[in-house]
Order: sequence, then structure tokens, then C-alpha cells
Amino acid sequence: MDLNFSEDQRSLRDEVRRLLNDQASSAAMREAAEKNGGFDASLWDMAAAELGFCATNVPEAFDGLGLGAMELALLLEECGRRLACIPAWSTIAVGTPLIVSLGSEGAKSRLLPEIAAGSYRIAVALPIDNPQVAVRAQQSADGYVLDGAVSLVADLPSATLVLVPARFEDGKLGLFAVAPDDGLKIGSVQTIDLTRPFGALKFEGVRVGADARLDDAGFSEEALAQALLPGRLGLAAEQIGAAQGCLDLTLEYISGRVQFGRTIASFQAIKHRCAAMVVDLAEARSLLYGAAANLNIGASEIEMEIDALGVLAADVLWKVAEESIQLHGGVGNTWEYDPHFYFRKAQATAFMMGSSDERLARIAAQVIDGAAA
Amino acid sequence: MDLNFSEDQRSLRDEVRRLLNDQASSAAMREAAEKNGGFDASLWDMAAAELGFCATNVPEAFDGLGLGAMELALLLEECGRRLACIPAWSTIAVGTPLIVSLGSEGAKSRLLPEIAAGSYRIAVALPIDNPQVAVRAQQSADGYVLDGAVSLVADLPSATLVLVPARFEDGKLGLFAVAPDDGLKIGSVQTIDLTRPFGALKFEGVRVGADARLDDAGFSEEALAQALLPGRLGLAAEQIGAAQGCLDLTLEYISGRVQFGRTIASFQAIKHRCAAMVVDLAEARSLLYGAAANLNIGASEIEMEIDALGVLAADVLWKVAEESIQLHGGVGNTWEYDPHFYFRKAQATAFMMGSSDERLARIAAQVIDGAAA
Amino acid sequence: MSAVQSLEEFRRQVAAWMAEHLTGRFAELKHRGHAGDGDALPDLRREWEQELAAGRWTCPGWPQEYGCRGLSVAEQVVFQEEYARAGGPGRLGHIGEGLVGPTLIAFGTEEQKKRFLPGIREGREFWAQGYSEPDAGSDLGNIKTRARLDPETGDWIVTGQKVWTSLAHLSDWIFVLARCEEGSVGPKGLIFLLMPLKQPGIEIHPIRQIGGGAEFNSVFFDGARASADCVVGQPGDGWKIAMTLLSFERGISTLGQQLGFTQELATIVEIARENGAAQNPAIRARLARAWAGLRAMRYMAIRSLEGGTSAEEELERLGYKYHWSNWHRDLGKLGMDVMGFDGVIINDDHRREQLRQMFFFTRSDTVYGGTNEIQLNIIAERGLGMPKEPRGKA
Amino acid sequence: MSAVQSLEEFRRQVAAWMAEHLTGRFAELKHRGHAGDGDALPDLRREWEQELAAGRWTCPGWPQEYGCRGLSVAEQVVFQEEYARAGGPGRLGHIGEGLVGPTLIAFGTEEQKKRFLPGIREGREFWAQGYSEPDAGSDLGNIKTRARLDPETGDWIVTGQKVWTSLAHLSDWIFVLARCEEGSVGPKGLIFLLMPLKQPGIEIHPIRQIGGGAEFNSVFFDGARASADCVVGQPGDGWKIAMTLLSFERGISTLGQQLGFTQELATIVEIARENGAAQNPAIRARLARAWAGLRAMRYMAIRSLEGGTSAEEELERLGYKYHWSNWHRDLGKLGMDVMGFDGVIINDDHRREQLRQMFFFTRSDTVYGGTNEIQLNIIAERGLGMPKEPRGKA
Repeated sequence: MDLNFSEDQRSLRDEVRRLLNDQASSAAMREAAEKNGGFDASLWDMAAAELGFCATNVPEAFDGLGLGAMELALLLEECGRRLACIPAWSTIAVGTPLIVSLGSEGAKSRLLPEIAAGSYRIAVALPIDNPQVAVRAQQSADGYVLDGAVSLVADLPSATLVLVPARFEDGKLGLFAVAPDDGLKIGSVQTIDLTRPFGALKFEGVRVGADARLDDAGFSEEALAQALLPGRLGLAAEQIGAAQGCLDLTLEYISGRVQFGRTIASFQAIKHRCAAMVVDLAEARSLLYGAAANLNIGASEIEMEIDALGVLAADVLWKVAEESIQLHGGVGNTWEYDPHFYFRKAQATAFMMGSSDERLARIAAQVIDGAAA
Repeated sequence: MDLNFSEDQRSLRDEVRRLLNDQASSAAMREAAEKNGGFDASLWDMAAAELGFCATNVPEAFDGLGLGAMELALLLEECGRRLACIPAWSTIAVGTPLIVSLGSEGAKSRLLPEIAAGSYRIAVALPIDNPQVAVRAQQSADGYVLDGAVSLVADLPSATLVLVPARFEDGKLGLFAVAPDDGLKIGSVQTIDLTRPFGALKFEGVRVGADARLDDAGFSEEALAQALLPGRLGLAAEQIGAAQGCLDLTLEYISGRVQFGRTIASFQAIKHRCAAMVVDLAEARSLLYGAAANLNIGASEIEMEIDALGVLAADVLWKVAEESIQLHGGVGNTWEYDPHFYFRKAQATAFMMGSSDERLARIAAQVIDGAAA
Repeated sequence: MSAVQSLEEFRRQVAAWMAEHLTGRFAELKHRGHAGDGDALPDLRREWEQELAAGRWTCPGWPQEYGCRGLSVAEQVVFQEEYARAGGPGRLGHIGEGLVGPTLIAFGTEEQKKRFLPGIREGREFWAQGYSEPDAGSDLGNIKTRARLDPETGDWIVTGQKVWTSLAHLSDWIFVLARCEEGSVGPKGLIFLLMPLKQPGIEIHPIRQIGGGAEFNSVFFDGARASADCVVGQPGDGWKIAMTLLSFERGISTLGQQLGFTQELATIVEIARENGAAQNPAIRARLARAWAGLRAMRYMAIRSLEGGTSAEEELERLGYKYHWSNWHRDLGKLGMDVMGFDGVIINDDHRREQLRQMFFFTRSDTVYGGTNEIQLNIIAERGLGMPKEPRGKA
Repeated sequence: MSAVQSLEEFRRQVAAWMAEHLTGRFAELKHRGHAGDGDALPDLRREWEQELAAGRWTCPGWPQEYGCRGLSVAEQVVFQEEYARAGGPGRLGHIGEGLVGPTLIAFGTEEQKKRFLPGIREGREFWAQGYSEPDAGSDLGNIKTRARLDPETGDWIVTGQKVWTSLAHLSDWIFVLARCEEGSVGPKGLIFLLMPLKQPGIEIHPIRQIGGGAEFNSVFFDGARASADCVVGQPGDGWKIAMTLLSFERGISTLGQQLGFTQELATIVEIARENGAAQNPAIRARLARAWAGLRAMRYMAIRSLEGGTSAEEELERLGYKYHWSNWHRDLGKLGMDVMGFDGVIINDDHRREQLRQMFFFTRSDTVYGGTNEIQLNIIAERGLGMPKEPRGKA
């Protein structure tokens, strides 16, 4: 197992980091978060079109870069670090793998090259708090009819393509691609996380053509869960990146802030708390890369690892964000300083795609009752 | 509600403290713990006979001092502080209240004056890990026959009187007083806590006279649980006292120990950890006195409070003992220094009379499902 | 026994008054104006202060010679509890009643008492506090706001900036800790001034908090004036007076505060029951632990108010602020975790919005009035006698 | 791909050797002699070292020029894992193989290498370490043991005390960090000496640990001698050599250690299943969290061994010791909590006794080899560049 980065991986990360340091500054993030509903269109254009973000995990056969989970993790870490207001996670970590895993060859040839080229912002119509398929599909004469509601869809407001897993009467699942103006009812949802927009979606007898269906002949819940693993890994990567970004800005603040004639950073109690956060981050990040490597090869305990990763990533982001506000003192409680944006993301992401209590319960079931130990 | 101590309470505490500072030194504790099975006979004689420990909560009508739960708490805190190797908890906090609550007038007149005078060391034959009555009683021609086993009886090795709650065939409970040489089989039990001896007890058709039965006409599980509340309070008091004693010795050590040309106590990270322990101790101790006051008046939420107290007291003793070993550094890991005696008590007491997980579950049941909130 | 009976009688009296008066147009004020919601309905709350004053419920703990009830500590506790239980709104008069009044009673001239106490007692004049500065947060000795004596008028002319002045935009007066001796450092050379807020040379800017509200302000002084008779104590006494005043902060209101905590916990439990979080064993354990901590807090407060003076009791008192503020901050998180993603969504469900605001606002509990870090320093150094942190030279 | 295949082949080879040799009279050694049980069966373990040597499994990572296998890092990891998986006993040769050998290879003269490396490789000579002193625990710069040059013989004459020398009573040699320049302070003026333990002027006293065992010693030097050719590097180089040697400690053995952790966790799970603790949701969550931490630890170790040199990777490496030691200490507590009061009772159930010993012994994980506090200082100061703690003057 090789968890150190290759030269290519390092340069990918550095390039992304450079772009985001330049273009996703605090001021840009605030502009997008406070005035543009959490979406920075020009940043997206740069990232998707110029830098080719969206090609990352599209197979080479479909004009993508054919890279794996490690590169996905690096990319989303960087997005998290700067709280980049772009639908990278929805598009690259959730949407694209769904099509790659579940789509037919025809659908893939049709969609993936365009996705790789950065032509779509994708939202996936699964309830974000605990992915379960709630939309119903029925075959019609010339295609399908979709019914149902999904109340919490991440990155829906900026999406140009909506992927809809839906259930047929016989229990099988299908995957549909719909344009937002295809007769969907889109409601607005405001959450405390100002850097990721959400929307509500309603299908009331929405008729779509036969070619809206992306899969060949249906798939199981289990296959859907497998296809969502990169999304869960990517969310953790985003959390870990955000924790790093938040720790960085905290370290910078306390190195400058003087109280009692000393920088706050010179107080040992503060130093030890920062050091402990470094260890937590190292722990979570190591598991991220380990799980990414295992996701690439489909290792046997990958689901447990991704559950564990979810726990560690949510914990470390929470811890760092909490400490960031505390260590900023008075100004940490003001809108003008950035810690609260991370803090908001910490609480919001902690309950996306399930909760840590659920993750721990699943791991326990395996460790205690299952084969693993 | 008055939680400050009266002059009498203060002087009681000071007197006990003085005695134990003199007589229950570290050397004396080690002598008893390492060589005499955790029992310091001469300390007991002084405490019971000279200082009248055992009279504390015997009603005045039976030649006792008639004091309440607050004084009981003060006394056991002091015992805990010095890890005094005497059966104060078993005798005063568990045994005496059982007789006071459940005994008939006749039994009380017979036993309590002697108990107050310090003539007995009492052990109560209830399994210490989760009190449930396992001994069976049957009426015989001239008394009763007891059968059953209790594998973990605190302070049994030094006891001169064993109180045995036993169950009759009709489900009712009775309370019996037996002398250790009354045909009981006593096995030895060694635990990691070297300052509280345990024993195992077996009744194989033990015949006792009619006057061995202390209660009038049987009592319920509920009545037994009520009668055990002072014991649970007293155990928490002992834990809190032990935490204080352990913190004190830690503070003393780190004030003298020099590393990098400074006392360890001058490092802010250490200072903050000590201060946080002080807060935890203040929290637990305040609840101790509040619960003691409420136990005296039989307040309605007293059982929840005693559960809460059990959680806080076990937590704070554990935390302080863990930190004590850590802050002692290398020598904290040696037998020659005292922290490990507190550490041992921390782990052992955490599972006496139930566990914190069970206590929290009971509180939750009340807070969430019951009336209280 | 009879003391207890009369306390119970007093409790009924307070409850009855509240039931009778917090009604009609005042009903709207119930549960409003507390932390995180501090700038709600200011006009109506001004009137409410006068309603309280008419019932002689402002400043109930001040001595009778100032026209107040002179309640005992136990009675004040009962008042606070019943006020909170009835949903009494956040008090605009809090700073005047709790801080300025006691300070003047302790250090003020007869003239100052005559001038200021009635306005506070009658709910007519409201006060803001001027302690913290951008560079003097935890380190109050680093006060930079300057007060210079104007030899012509005898006024003190003040220049500088104060931050975290709660509700300055709704107040009439502010007390200001300033440096009156050029070149002095630390606690020396400070002056304690009383200043009208509505004057040229004072500008008030709201501070937007992380939850979105703005109940605090920055107050900028640029040649603003305090007249000579508005100095409390002597010039140079400022530190002593400020420290005494800070000690009033951990006062009796804390038991009313705890009633608020109890209600917050009850709301969380209620939502947990409704949304199924109460089935989650981890949530159950956390709710139980919160209950335990709150109960302990109650007894800590009672012990603290009873004023025992042994070293142990002093230590406990030093730990109280750290305890309640961290408990409350954790409760803020627990409320959110009970709601799950549902709690993250902004909607107009009143209870959820309350818990969300608490989540944000409790972050400041561990900062204002002495950060966690300062509290732990104080406990270690003053309480345990551990070596002091050295001051730097910067 | 073929590298992976040959690693797997190598793994089978190690496993086969262990299965063949850790048997018969050596079977008794399985799982023995590890932390907390370090002084078990010393004679048989000496023989086992020679058995290993005969199979060329001692010092497998040393270069081939010293008669060893010169395994790659990946192969060494595999060896450690299979050794642990087979229940291989605690290594008496650990200090020699892991610390002294690499130090001599880096800093020793040809003569020293010739003199000492074979004894280590052949499992004939065992080493103890002489770093810590009663007043130089975390503060290794405060070494007080003195080495004085005897002009007549050229020997260094050593006086002082070392503590926490593991298994000194079973060892032949000790390396000693001592102060060779009168009046020097801190890292200056130190010398790194190799000394035979069996000589007049050296006394070894066992240190009884909190779990009852005594696998560490105090070693008292009173005029003991090291001959001139037993100085490593130059007099005055001691600090540099000692620091390099310490860096060898976070070596490859850590992955074998993790296999031990995995087995401990499995034992705890097994007991939890048997005694019903596995029904307790709080215990379940803690077991799951332990699994997560262990898995992360594995990847931390792999990343650490792969030796990336970016700032982030250096930071991760600095955090590794803090992570594993605290994880392990928590596991010690978890094992006890799973057993409940049953775990507190001393009996001869092997698994329970193992967990009890782990409970006590893991307390030292966060102390030896750099306390938690030192680790956090290092991460903050060296890793994050935060200001250094000032050294006192005492």
C-alpha cells in the first residue's frame, strides 16, 4: 500500500491550491456566501472549464483523466480548505461516480465527455440527511413518469443537470437525468451553511423521454450505496480540508494577537490545544488516504473505513471550528471574522449522508457481531 | 435550601480530618494496603471508639448523634481523601442505614446502641456490582435457614457483623444479622483496590435464630433500594474525597518537580488541566451536598440526583487519578508513589453499586420518558 | 420553618404579579430579549421596565434607603426564578440595576447616588458598559482609551474605543474605564467615568454577531466629555472600582439564568421525543449528563450565594463561571445534534429557531466576562496558588 | 505487481518459519514478554534470540555487509507483522538491534562495529539504555551523570544514576549519555559511552511498576568505567548521537506493535460478546471508535514510514507517538470498562489478566519516550512554529 503522493498527485494538488488561494479568497467566499446564495459562478467556470476539475474521475475512455479516489480526495480537501462556493462535491464526488457506476455504455458515451469538459453542474436528488430513494418511476408510452419529493438536495440552485435515482413498482431502481427546467418544482431551502446552497425538489407526474434513463436495466439499493461511496469519501475530504483551513486561519490569528504583552500563540495551554488538533487532523487525513487507496481497489472493509472516516472527519472539523471561535475570543463571535463560516459547515456536514452515531453503530455491528475485529 | 456548613458540621469535618491526617498517613495506608489486606485495625479503633464515627447517623433515641446525610458525606469524603483502610463506608453508610430504615424497634434497640458505640464492623451481603438479593430465607421451627451465595462483599474480611437481605419464597424480603463465625463460608477475593478488602460469602443451609431477623414483617425491593441510598451517596462522597486527596498530592508534586529549569506547575497547559479538575470537583461536590440535603428531607427527585452524583463522582475520580499518574511522569508509574492507589480505587469504585452507563440510562428514562425535565 | 413558609408566600406573590402584569400588550414580550435576541422590541421593553418599577420590582435587592425592597438573597433568588418561570423578558435595566447601582452604592458620592439611582430604579435611564477594547479583551490592564482633564471646564475628555457594549444603542449612559495618567501601564492610572451616550464625540456602531443578531456595539469616543462630578472614586481608582463591579456580575441573576437553561433543556427533550432522537442511546446519555450538570450547577450557585469563605468554597466560586458557560455551550451543541440536519435548516419554527440561536450565542458564553482561558488562569493562580503566567514585554 | 507478489511470498516465508520454530519448548513463549510482562522467562527468551539469529531473523533490516538480510522497509513491516501475528515473544535484543546497532552503523568506528555488531546479530549480547535520570525525565538536557577522563588509563569514569533502563538486569551492556565537560549545561558537553553492566561500580535496582511488575531498573554508577574505545563519536557529541538514536525508536517495530493492538482489541470484543457488555450502546460506540482510531493509526504509520518530506507529512510524523500512545491508553481503560467489576477482581483468567496488565502498563505509554506534554510541545514548536516555552533559571 502506497499512501505517499506521486509527483502527478502533488502537482494536481498544488495547482488546485494555487487557483483557490487566488480565486477563492475570504472576500470572494463572503461575496458568494452573503450575496450570491453560496455559488461563485466565475470560480466554477475557472475550475471546471480552465482547470478541468470535472475531468478528474471520468474514465479516459470518455475523455476524462481517469484518476481515482486519491485525486478526488485531494481536490475536495482543497475546496474545503477555502470553503469554495462551487458544486464540486455534488458534481464530481457524487454525480459523476453515479453515472460511471450505474450508467449504461450509451448514457456514458453521451454524458461523460460533456461532464469531463465541465459542461454540467450536477445535483443528485437524494435526501441529503440519509440517502433513501423516495422518487417513484413508472414506464409510460414514450418514456417515464416521475413522482415524489426530495426535500433537501445539495447544490440544486446552481445545478444544470439533476440526477434522480427512482424506484419502480417492482422495487428495482433506475437512474434518470433531468434538466432543472424539465418541469421540476424547485423550492428554496436556506441552511446555516452559507457556502453550500440547497434546494427542495418536487416531481408531480413529470414526464421524461426514454433517453433520460441512464441505467441499462435497473440496479439494487446495494449497488446505489456502492456508487455513493466516493461521495461519502469526498464529503469527509471536504471536512478535513475545511478543518485544515480553519486551523490555519486560527494559527495565523493567534500568532498576531497580543494579550498580556505576549502573542496568544505563546501560551502553552493554547499551544497544546493546537498541537492536539494537529494530531486529530493527521489521524483523519491518514484514514482518508488509506480509505481512498482501498476504494480504488475495492478492498473488503472499505465501507467500515468510510464510516470510520466519516466519524473522524466530522469530529475534527467540529473540534477545530469550535476552538477557532474560542481562540479568536471576542472577534470570533463576530460576523466579520471567518471562523463562523467553518463552524456552520461543521454542524451542517455532520448530518449529511447520515450521522456519526449511525456510523459508529454500523462499525460496531461489524466489529462486534460481524467477522471483522 | 442551606448548603453551607454549620459550625458543628465544620468542626466535625475538621476533627475527622485531623485524625486522618495524623493516623492515616501515606505510610500507614501503605502498611495496611500492602501487608494487612487493606484493613488498619488501630485506625478503626481510634475512629470508631475514640472519635465515635459510628454514632454519626444512629438516631439519638438509640444513643447515636442523630446526624444526617450531610455529615455522612463529610465523614466519607475525609476517609476517601486519605484512602483510609477502614470499613467506614460499609458500616456507617450502608449497614447502619439498613437497620435504621428496615429494622424493627426491638432490633434497633438491641443493635443500634452497640453500633453507635463502635462495637461492630458491618459488611452487607449484597453483590457489590449491582445490588440484587440472591440469598434465600426459609422459616424453620426455631428460626430461619439461609441459602445462597454472594460473591463480592465489601469489607467482609474485617467484619464482625454481616447483614443479609434475603428473599422468602413469597417474594418478600427480610433482613438478617449474622456473625461471621455463624457457619458462613467466607472465601477470599483480591481486587486491584488495595484499600478495600472484599470477600465471598456462601450460605449452605445456615441456621439462625429467630432474633437474627431484624425486620418486622418483610419489606419490598423498593424499600431496600431506598435504604441503600445513603450507601450510594456515601460511595460518591468517598470518590470525591479521594479525587481531592489525589489532586492535592499531584499539586504538591508538580510544585516541587523541576524540568527545564521551571516547576512543572508553572507550565500553563498543566495549570489549565489542574484548574479544569478543580471545576469538575466543585461540580461533583456541590451535587453531593445538594443531594445530601435532599436525602435528609426525602425530596422527590432524590434518586435521579444520586444517580447523577454517581456519574459525576466516578468521572472526577477517574479523571484526577489518570491525570495524577500522567503529571507525575515516570515516577507516577512506579509503585513507590501514591497515585496508583487512587487510580486503583477509581476503577474499582466505578463499578460498585452499578455503572455510570446504567445511571445515565436511568436518568434519561426519567428526563425523557418520565415527568421530570 | 416560618422563613420557608414566608419564602413560599413571597414566591406566590411574585408569580401573581407576573401573571397579572406580563399580559395584554406586554404578553408579546414573553421569553423575548434574552441572549441572542437582545435587541428585540426595545420600545415595549422600555415600558416594561417602568411597569416593573411601578410594582417596585426593579432593583429589589438594593437597600430600602434607596426606595427599594432590600430583599434577602433567598428572596432575590425566588424573584429571579419566578421572573424567569413566567417568561419575563430580557432586562434592559440589567446593567444599571446589577452593576452601576451597586458600584455607586459602594463608591459613589451622595450626589452621584441622588443623581443616578432614581433613574435606574424607576426604569427611566438605561446603562451600557465600557470595559473591553479591541486590544484589551482578556487583558483589561491594557486599556488604551484616554481621559484627559480639561483644565478650563474640569471635564474629562475621552478618546478611544470600547467594544462589546451591550445594547449601547438603546442606552442613555455608559460607564467607561479609561487611562487618565499619561504613560501609566496595567492597572495603574485608570479612571472610572460615567458618561451620557448622546453627545457629540460618541459614535455607536453595531457589531454583527455570528448568529446574525447585533445586540452589542463598538462605541467610539473622540473628544467626548464626562463632567468632573461623574468620576467615581478618585482618578487612579479605576481598576479597583472595575474589579469590584465585575464581581457583582456573578450575582443572583444566575439562578434566573438557570431557569432559562432548564427551559432550554426541556425544549430539547421535547424535540427529541418528537423526532425520534430520544431513541438514540448516545443522545439519551448526553441529555442525562446535561441534566446532571444542571442540577450540580444549581447547588454550586446556591453554595456560591451563601458566601462561605473557606478556601474550598472560594475555589468553587472561582469555578462557577467556567462551569455554567461550558455546560451551556455544550447544551447549544446538544440541541443542534438532537435536531440533526433538520436543525440546520432555517425555518420559522419558534423552538428550532430558539435552539439555533442558542447554538450560536452560547459560543460567546465562554468568551465574555472572562474567557475560558482567563477563568482557568484565575483558578490555577488565585485559587491553587500555582505560578503566574509571565507577562510579555510587547 | 510483482513486488506485491514477492512481498506475499516473503510473508508466507516468515509465517512458515515462525510456525516451524515457535513451537516445542519455545511454544511457552507465545505472546509473552511484552509490555507489562517484560521480565517473563528470561532464559528461554535468550535462547529464542539465538534461534532467531540462526534463522537470520535478528537485525533483518541492517545492511547485508554486516551479515544481515538488508530487508526493505516494506519487507521489515511484513516481518514485524508476521512475527506479531504468530505471537512472537517480546524481544530481548530490541535495544541492541533497534537502537545501538543503527547508531554504531551511523557513528561508530570500524573497530566498534566489529566488536559489537556480531554480538547483537547473533543474539549473544543484550543491551540496556541509559538516558533518563531522576532529574532529567522530559528534560534530557538536564543530564547530571558525570564522566571524568582518567588520565592514567584513558578510561572514562562514570558517576550518577540512570532510571527506566529496561531489562538492565538481563542485559550485558548499557549505553550511557553523560556529562563530560565540567560546568557544561543543556545539550553541550555530553558524551555517549558504551559500558559493560557487569563491573564493580554499577548497581542495578529494580523499579516496581504500578501494575506490580519490575521490567525497568535504576542503574547506579559509582566510579564505573568505560574504556576509551567505547566512546561513540567524540566527547561532546553525545547530544547529537542521542537525538539520532531516539529517532530510530519510531521505527518499523510500530507496525508489529499495531498487530498487538489489534489482538488486544479483539480480546476486548470477545469478552464484551461473552459478558453482555456488547449490548451496551456506549461500549459499542467506544469499540467502534477504537477500531476507527486503530485503522487510522495503521495508515499514519505507513505514511510515516514512506518518508514523505512535505511540511504536512513532517507534522503527521510528529503526531504519531501522541496518537498511538493515547489511543492505547484509552484502550486499556476500555478493556477494564468492558469487564466491569469483574475486571477489577484478580484471578488467573489469562485474557482478563492480560487486559488488567495493559490497563496499568498503558499509563506509561504516554510518559516514556517523550511524555504527552513534550510531544505536544514539539508539535507546536517544531511543527507549527509557535513560540518556544521559555526555560527557567532554577
